[in-house]
Amino acid sequence: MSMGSGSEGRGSIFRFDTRQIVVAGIIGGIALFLGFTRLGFIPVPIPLIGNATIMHIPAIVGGALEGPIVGLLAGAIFGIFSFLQAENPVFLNPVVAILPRLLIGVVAWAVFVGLRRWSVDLAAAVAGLLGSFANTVGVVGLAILFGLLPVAVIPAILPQAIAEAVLAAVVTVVIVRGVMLFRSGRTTAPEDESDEERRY
Amino acid sequence: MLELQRNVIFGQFVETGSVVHRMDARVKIAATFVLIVASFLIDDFLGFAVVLPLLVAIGVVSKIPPGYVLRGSQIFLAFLAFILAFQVLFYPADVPESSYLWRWGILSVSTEGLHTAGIIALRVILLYYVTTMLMLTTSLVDLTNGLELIFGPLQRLRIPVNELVLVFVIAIKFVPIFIEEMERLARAQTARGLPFDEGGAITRARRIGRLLVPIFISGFARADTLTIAMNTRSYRGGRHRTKLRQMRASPSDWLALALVIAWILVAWKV
Amino acid sequence: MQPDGTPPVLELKGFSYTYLEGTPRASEAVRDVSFRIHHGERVGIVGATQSGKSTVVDSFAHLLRLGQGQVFYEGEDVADPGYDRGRLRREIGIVFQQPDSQIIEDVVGADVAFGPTAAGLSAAETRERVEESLNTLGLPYQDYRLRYVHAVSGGQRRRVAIAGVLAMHTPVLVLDEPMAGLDPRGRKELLELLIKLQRDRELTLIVCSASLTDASLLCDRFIVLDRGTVVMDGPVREILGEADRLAELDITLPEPVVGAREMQKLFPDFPTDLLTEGELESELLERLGVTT
Amino acid sequence: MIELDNVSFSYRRGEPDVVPALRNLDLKIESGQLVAIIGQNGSGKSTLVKLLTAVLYPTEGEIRIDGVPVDREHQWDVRRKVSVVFQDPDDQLIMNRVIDDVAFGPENLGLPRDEIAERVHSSVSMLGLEDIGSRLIEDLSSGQKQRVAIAGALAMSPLYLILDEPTSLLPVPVAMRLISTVRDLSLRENMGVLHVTHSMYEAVLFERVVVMDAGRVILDAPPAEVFRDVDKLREVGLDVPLAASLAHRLRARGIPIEGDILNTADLREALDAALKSSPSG
Repeated sequence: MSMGSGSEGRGSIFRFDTRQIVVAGIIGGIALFLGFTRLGFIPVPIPLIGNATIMHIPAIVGGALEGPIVGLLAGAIFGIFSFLQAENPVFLNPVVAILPRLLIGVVAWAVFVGLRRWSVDLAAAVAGLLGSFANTVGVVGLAILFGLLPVAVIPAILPQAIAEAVLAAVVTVVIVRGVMLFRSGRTTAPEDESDEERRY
Repeated sequence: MLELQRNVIFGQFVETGSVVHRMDARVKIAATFVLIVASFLIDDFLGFAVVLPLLVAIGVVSKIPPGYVLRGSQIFLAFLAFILAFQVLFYPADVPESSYLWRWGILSVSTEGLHTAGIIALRVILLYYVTTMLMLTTSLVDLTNGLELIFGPLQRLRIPVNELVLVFVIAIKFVPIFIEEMERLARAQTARGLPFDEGGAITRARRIGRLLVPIFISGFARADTLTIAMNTRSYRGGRHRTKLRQMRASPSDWLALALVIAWILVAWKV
Repeated sequence: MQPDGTPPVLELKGFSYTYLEGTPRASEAVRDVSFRIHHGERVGIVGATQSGKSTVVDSFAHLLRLGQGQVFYEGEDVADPGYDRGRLRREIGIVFQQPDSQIIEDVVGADVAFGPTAAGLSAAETRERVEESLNTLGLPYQDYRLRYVHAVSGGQRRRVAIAGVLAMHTPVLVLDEPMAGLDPRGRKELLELLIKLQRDRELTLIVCSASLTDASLLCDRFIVLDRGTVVMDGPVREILGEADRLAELDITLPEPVVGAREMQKLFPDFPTDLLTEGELESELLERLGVTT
Repeated sequence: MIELDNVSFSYRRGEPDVVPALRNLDLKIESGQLVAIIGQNGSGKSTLVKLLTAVLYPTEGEIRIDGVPVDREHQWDVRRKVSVVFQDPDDQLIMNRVIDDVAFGPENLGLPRDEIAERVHSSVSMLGLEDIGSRLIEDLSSGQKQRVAIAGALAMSPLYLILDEPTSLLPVPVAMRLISTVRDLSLRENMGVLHVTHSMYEAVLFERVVVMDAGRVILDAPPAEVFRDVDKLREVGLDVPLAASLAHRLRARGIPIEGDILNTADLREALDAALKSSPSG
């Protein structure tokens, strides 16, 4: 469907149209909603950590499906949320809280675009995995750089990083598959007796 | 059972109608900024001691119950303790033998380590306190408006401030809509025998992932309609816009800001 | 009430509920609601928006914290520790107002199969249930089983949602605003289907609505809620007879009742307990002296 | 005046067996006219709305709004003449507070601040929203939200207000109050209104009713005339207001019911007249 294209971002450093503003806002809204309701924090039975976050997943999905600008903006909203909420003292430094988050969606976009020609599921999984690592590496790296965390903390954080990356990969595949199916315009599932769920 | 909004603590503008609440949002943001800078400038215990009465005063004037703030800060304090323990135990610098209080392999406790950790702790607590107070006394909407006005001049540097702020406005607007949608989904699916609030980490994650699919799909569908709605309301980007809202900072607002700055200068120089 | 001493299917005793209890945004939804629903009854729980209907419905399947008051299913308190909530939800089928929110799978057949599979039925039994439910709702099994849920129309999606609940063979069927968003033709078809279904399966049917138009054709008893409390409870015609009282509650009255109220200006004793246009017509014809 | 000349529209152009959403539509709507558009789901109503707001453009034929052709080049001119309110207020309200949202449109037009304030003030008061002007939109009821959306559309000072099923998510009494407010406004401001609806009870409040089916206009007349065509309406799956249908039945029974019957009050009056003329009752 052709839609009357909206704003002309000309005259700004980077351009975005009305749809990108809206989509970035809505995806950022999903990130905020996950944070506000604490649904974005999955309790993990690992001492010292307690929670694995899935709040970065909107930025991953936004980057993969809508491009780097939307991914970047959704990540920015996630970052500002962690800065303002600051349950973890590390995020009181706005650079630590926000900068790495801008990369999540951009990494996810690059990975997804690069891999999708082979398999959408694979592309989504790797986008989730690497987007998630971009987040952890960026945050921990900057925190160490600012002296907020000692280098020795890395082994303690590693299990959480892996848990979050795996969760992100799984959840991103589910969401990307769902959204792409919805957008595909296909009306009927393929007849495939081997598929357990669809034999009815 | 499922009442997501009950969990919402952060946000969390607590209206007490105090002087702090009524202050111009821009002034509050500026004051917060000054205090954030202060937390990096001040590097001795005396300086923090001077700041303390100011923080207490802000707390008292805002009429926010201190118990509420403390209760909401438990996770923060636990994280802080964890990080500080690491700071002390793995204190990297070479310190004179005399200052070691305890040592075991690479782990140690030294007076230098404790001193550094103490300063970091005060810095972090100051930062946490001011951002928390800003959030508690300013609604997200006023905060966004304030930010837009403060950063407005950057528009001349070709930074699309207006558009960026609109992204936040839309994000904030959709939070309650998604909360409602998620509650409905979770309730309806629980009724069909897909329990929502039971099970371990992986099970919960998978369920939330599944519930997020319809949220994303409805989000994208809403994006299409909202884009049309904005176009039909003649939205063509920030640079065509004029603004209705003007903020007015009263003399007392400026006075308060001046007071904060003066206080911080004293704390820094002592 | 029941002569043979069997307990009512559902009973609410002094049920009260406050959303966001203990927060600054707390709001009381229902207060001290009590009623009993017996096997095979067709009950409409009606009231304006915000009257507490949906809260009452949620309480049936224990989808809320249960604090004040009690909810009994077949005589057992559902809040008892050790009460099998899973069983409760397998016996009370609820079709919510927005069908999209209760559809779990992306393919029609798989979604309808969700309930039976979760209840532990074999693949063969499940398939049979899916086929039966889809056919019953006018969605031929062969044509629809592989359709994507998002690609069928709104009215069909509502039927898929109903089929998903039907496939569980629940003795109690609760429908929250079943006609919302349907166009006139869709409403009429669904109405006929539900009436037949209730009769064939001897269901206990509970319909929740802000409009009495369709509820009055589906139900024989109304429980009327206003701002969280029960204000009327009785046979449909008895309740419709008090049309003036209903009109004050911001409830949508059935069209024949609206017509009858207007006719009262002409014929002061004109009855308002009318269900159909036909009944209104014959009442009028009688008063106009035309023999039918 | 809104003019549609032989307008057709298909969503997926170029694909085989495409069913056009609109076929050869000819329609003229005078300025200030109150028009209800009714039809089943899929009859083409929503497509028509998208064409009139320059969101989509005709595949064939031409649309002109006060002489301005609806095409990509003139999209912003068209949108200054036409405002639209959609079904779900959550998808069209943009800002968080009532006043800010009503101001959003005029702000986009780059109007001076005084004029924005003036327009916001008058639209807010026309919709009776003065008391909730500074409230957060998320705390409002769906009926109030829809009023805010209409105020936002009015603040654009449109020549035509297009309502795309704005009442379908509202309880009937709330919807009826909303539509009578819009009707009064239109009469006072001489603003044309096109109201897309399922509700026959809303449609009878309009000057003219356009009935659509399968992308075509099948009836176009004042409500009294349209709702006299009971059989045709039922054939395309539409309802008829009870009073109109009852009048139809009573006439068939030989009861002399004179005049246009749109609501139960009309029917009562007609029956009263019939009773007085023949003392048999």
